[in-house]
Amino acid sequence: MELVNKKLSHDEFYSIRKSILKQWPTGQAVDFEEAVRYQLNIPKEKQFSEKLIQAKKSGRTLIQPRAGVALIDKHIELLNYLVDHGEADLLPTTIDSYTRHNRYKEAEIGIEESRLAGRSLLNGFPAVNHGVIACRQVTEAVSAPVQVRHGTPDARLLTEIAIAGGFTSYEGGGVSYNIPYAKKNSLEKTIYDWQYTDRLVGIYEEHGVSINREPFGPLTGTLVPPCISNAVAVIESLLAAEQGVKNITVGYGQCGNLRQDVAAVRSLEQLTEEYLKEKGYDDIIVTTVLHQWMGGFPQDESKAFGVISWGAAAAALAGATKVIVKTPHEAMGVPTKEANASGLLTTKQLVTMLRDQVMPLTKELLDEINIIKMETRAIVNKIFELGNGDIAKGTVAGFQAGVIDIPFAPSKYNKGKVLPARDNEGAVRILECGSLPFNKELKDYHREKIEQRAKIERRKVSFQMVIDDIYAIGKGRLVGRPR
Amino acid sequence: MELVNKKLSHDEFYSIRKSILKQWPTGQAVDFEEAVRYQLNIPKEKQFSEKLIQAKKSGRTLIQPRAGVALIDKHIELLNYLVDHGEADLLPTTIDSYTRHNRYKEAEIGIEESRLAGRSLLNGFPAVNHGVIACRQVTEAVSAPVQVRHGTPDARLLTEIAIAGGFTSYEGGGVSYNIPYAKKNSLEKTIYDWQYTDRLVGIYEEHGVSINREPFGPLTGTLVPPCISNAVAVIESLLAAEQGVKNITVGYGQCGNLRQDVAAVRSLEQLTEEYLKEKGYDDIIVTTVLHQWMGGFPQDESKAFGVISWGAAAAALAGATKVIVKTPHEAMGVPTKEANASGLLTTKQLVTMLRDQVMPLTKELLDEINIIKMETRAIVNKIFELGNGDIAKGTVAGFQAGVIDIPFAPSKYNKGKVLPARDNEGAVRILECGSLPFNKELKDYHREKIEQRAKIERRKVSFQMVIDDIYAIGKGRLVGRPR
Amino acid sequence: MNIKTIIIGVIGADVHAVGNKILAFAFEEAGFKVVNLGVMVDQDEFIGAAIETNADAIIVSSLYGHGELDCRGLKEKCIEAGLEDVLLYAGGNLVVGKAPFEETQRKFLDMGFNRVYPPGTDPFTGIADIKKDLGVS
Amino acid sequence: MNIKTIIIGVIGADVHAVGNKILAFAFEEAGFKVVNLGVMVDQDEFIGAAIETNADAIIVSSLYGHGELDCRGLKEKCIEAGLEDVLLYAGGNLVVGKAPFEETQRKFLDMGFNRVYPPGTDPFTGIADIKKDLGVS
Ligand code: B12
Ligand code: B12
Repeated sequence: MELVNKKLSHDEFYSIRKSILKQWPTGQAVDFEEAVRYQLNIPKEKQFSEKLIQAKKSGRTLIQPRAGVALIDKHIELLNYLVDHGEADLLPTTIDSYTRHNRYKEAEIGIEESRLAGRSLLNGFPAVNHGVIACRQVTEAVSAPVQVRHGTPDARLLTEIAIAGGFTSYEGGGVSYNIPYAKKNSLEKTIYDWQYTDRLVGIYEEHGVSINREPFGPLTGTLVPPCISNAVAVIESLLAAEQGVKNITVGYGQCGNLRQDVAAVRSLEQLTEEYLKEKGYDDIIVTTVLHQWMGGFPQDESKAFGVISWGAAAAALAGATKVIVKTPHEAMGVPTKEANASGLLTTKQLVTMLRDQVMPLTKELLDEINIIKMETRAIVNKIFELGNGDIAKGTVAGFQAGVIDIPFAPSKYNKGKVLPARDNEGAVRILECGSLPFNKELKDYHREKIEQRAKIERRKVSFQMVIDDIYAIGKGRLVGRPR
Repeated sequence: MELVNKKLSHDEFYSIRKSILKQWPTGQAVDFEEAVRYQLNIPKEKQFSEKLIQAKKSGRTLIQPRAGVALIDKHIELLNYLVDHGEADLLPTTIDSYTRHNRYKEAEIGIEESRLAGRSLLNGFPAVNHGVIACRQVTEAVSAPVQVRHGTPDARLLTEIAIAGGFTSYEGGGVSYNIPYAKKNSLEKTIYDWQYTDRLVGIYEEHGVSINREPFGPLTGTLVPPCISNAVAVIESLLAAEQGVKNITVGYGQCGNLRQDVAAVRSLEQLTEEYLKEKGYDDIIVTTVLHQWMGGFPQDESKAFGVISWGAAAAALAGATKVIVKTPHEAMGVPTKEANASGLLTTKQLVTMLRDQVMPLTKELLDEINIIKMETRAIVNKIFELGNGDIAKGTVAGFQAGVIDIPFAPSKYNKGKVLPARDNEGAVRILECGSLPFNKELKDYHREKIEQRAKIERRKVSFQMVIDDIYAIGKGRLVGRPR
Repeated sequence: MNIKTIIIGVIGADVHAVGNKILAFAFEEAGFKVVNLGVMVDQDEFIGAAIETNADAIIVSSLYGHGELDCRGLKEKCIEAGLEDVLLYAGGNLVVGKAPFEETQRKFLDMGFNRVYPPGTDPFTGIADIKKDLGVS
Repeated sequence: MNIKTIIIGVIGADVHAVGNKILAFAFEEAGFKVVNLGVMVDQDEFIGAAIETNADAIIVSSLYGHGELDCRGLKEKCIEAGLEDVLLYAGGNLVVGKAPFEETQRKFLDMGFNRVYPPGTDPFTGIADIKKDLGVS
């Protein structure tokens, strides 16, 4: 295997496919031709791509929860509850952590134990173990489009089963489902494996079935500067496009400063479209998703509602196509269906109430957008350079060189030198730029912003600020001021 | 009695006072000299005026609930709960509706029945019936400053008892506690009666005790255009200042369009300060309060949390000195203490999280501020004109002429010709200007804004829009679009 | 034609005027002759107006929480005044606090009301019921 | 001087790295020798590291909900490996869902853990306890 950003050849794809479908017995049930027919029969209002296009056209922000439990009937019950009592527009199927690490045997034990215990001992739905038919039971039992959400470095078998199982959207990417979600998985390998996923989606496209693809925007969810998540989104969009993907949703995890959040979403959409066009992918539909604050939540449920609402407001004011919703149980554990529905309803109230308000493009907003674009371009262009024009190679080299570096990520393929901290208005800036390919002007900008805060707090810029910021929202603040 | 905006003379005040204190037996227990000594001993952190000044200086937004039940011990328990479990910065004592209408006998029955039933059958705390000592029990039992909140056209006895009872802030005014809260009470009479309240506060000031006064900003709480509530706030501030009041909080009920809400609060503060200075009241401290949406709420509690959060965000972004908090029970009934605390906590999370973000003064915001100022000045100046320079006389004449006119108010002294409706972005505009003293430019502005919306909704401008807007937030929207 | 007359008003010391205005508008649109007493209406005013206009129904709103105290004895007074056949409806936020509606309903039915409505009931629900009860279509 | 050695890590297939980094930082600041195994640590790795460094305590974090499944048998393995005296602490979001903490605590104590902490416990609580348990000041 040599990693290049090039459409996988027919032979390469099908030779991999053979072994993939053997990884677990349920793989044998996947029949591509039959699956295409099946997908083509899914009604429009249950197709993810379609619903996103409609929402983008009409300027609506759709709402989507996270949810997944071990057993099929319970999972169906859960999803239906979220539509009926939570007014969810789009549905998820969150996959459990064993499946994410291809530990299907442990997942099997988890299913068994969940049956015995009468409650889910898994933190998600083990789709591979359940197989194609069970997935179809799920997607057929509900009235909204369903997406697979996970965090799986090697998701090839899961993709095969999920799409044949009637899911119409698929989250993840070779970077975004590796660096924040794994410790030792080689980046080269995960990018390569995700080319498979993207190619499979591309082949479905060639057969008239449009599956929505969503790179995972928030990464570690914790103080990730917009330029870093935007860069990953652009990279994964380019990788997906090369394999034939046509409907892409790029994402961003809310940071909390309204202006920065709006700027992040707008620049994300614009940059993705721009790079796709520039590289010759002309017919791709790009939509956006904002994830409500992805870092540590307050334990108190009422306070959690405040954080949820602020995410809903940011999504609406930014004009994101959809928003992924947190719940009042976030700090405590996987939510009950009731808690999940209540997070949805709070969000629904706000996105519909704020539907007619857009944040005007003021000078301040434009400045913020331009900064994010400058930074993101610096990163992405450097990566192209390192890859001699090949974004796949460049990404591997880029992580190695630290020109892209995701804060707090567990992967050993991540440099881990970049440290973010909030400025005095709560926007996430970069305290330690590591090897990010920023010019002096950009570096000074970040430094000054954080110095400004330090001065007001009468302390030196230090790692303690980062720690304080990690805890801040959980403790009711945005900026982690000294006590 | 001839109503003029002039400090009540010593003789006039004390002759009224004599009869007031006889209105109900508890009046006899009021001893001014002793009350001054008592008030002077209240520690700083429990003085409303003081705490507001601190908050204004440090740019914080304080949070305050509404709360009141029939029985003393239950009321104390409630207030302590709201501090301990709701993190309230400021406390209220909401007075019941019988007391508001001076129906002390009915209030007495309500107290009795509440004792028997073991739950409050009154919708507030009947402070007059309970008397000075009981009020002191309340204000002493809690750690935060306490304000009397009510809606009483003739509040003279209540004021006497409340201030002697250790309350350090007092809401209301001759306009704001008449027109939205009464049907037949003469405006001349209520303004006159509130001069008594203001004069009493002024006399306390002269004895070194600063009692905070707060005109009731939201009026009918339902689509009140900012210029109308701002005009009432300016009028009542001028009336209060003339009687010697020194610490004033002007208020505004959130309408829901962020830009308009921020503009309303900023213009409110600036205009009040400007008029006070212009009329020679130089030493008055003006702070602001934003009331979270005061109209019909959604019944679903999660949705209510969304509305509450949006109010909290508006207050923080506008830089209001305090915010009055709604609860998830709003649409259903007087909240339990738990529901009340949860509204507070949601609000606390947001005002502290957004503390470091201010809405920049963009051109759009400045335009909105200028429009509100122009409108408000038109109204207030016309009122001065009608009163031949006397704002008290002018106010009575102004309501009669309809140059000030509060939408949906029950009072027969209100013209009731003005009809508000939302524009296409949800800002409250004026569909029918009635006799508001607006020039053609202003009238056209409103008309155009609403026409714009009508066009998009493909219907004619009509009363149906008003109805749709009244229901909208309760149904999850801001603008009441046709179904 | 058979135009029915109804009295509407908000009882007691209650000043919530918005719903009352909409209610009046809705019943008029639905073809009723509406006598709207507005807010702060006491029992005697309701009865006086019903006698005077020969009304078919009295529709009492109460929002502010004292509905329970304010409505006691109204049915008895109606009977005394010879209005035993006049329909008596109540709606709004009838009691203090968020209470299970069944309890509230029971209370008001026991007080002699013909129909009782929970908070935020759409006027059209009431209109449909009253048409049925009065036999108009 | 008497420097104590502790092993810390996030067990199972769990990749929540943020708390782990802070925990390591806090224990180091408090004067411990910290061997941080990072995320995705299996039982054998914990035990191997404890033997190798002659550790005084093993501090297991689990955030992602599978803690219950992942921690079973760890104490037994420790005993087998001759580590019966090594303190065993657990903290994080140990089970799936928002459960009453008493239940979770009972479960983990029964599994042989010395101390168990609810979601979001401040590292300093753990540090204070371990100092007590290990007799350092
Ligand atoms: C950020 C985050 C993520 C990031 C993690 C990035 C990374 N690699 O680090 C991402 C987005 C990738 C992620 C993924 C997942 N997550 Co996650 N995540 C969170 C979140 C929001 C914050 C965690 C955090 O960083 N907190 C800040 C740090 C400082 O606090 P902490 O982690 O709690 O650690 C402190 C304490 O726990 C304590 N502590 C820990 N151990 C010990 C031990 C002792 C002895 C003591 C004294 C103290 C102590 O000290 C630490 C430092 O202060 C939490 C919810 C929350 N807390 O708000 C969910 C949460 C932990 N995640 C959850 C889940 C389910 C997942 C996923 C399975 C699915 C999903 N929802 O996508 C995947 C799992 C991936 C995997 N295989 O592990 C659940 C766990 C559910 C449960 N236990 O019932 C949570 C609780 C959210 C929820 N309510 O559903 N997540
Ligand atoms: C706006 C408002 C005010 C305004 C009223 C302005 C005015 N003069 O109209 C102001 C701010 C002045 C105010 C004051 C008070 N209010 Co108020 N107010 C509200 C609020 C937010 C909205 C009411 C409204 O206009 N809704 C919109 C209209 C269209 O709906 P509606 O009023 O419910 O009416 C509809 C239905 O009820 C139904 N309906 C009514 N009657 C009937 C009858 C039949 C037969 C049928 C079929 C249907 C029907 O049809 C109507 C039209 O659609 C409600 C809470 C809510 N609903 O969200 C509280 C609320 C009614 N108020 C309340 C209270 C306690 C007060 C105060 C005592 C204290 C205070 N908090 O300040 C004072 C009382 C003053 C007094 N003496 O009456 C409480 C009542 C509590 C309870 N019952 O347990 C509420 C529920 C808020 C709460 N949860 O605490 N209020």
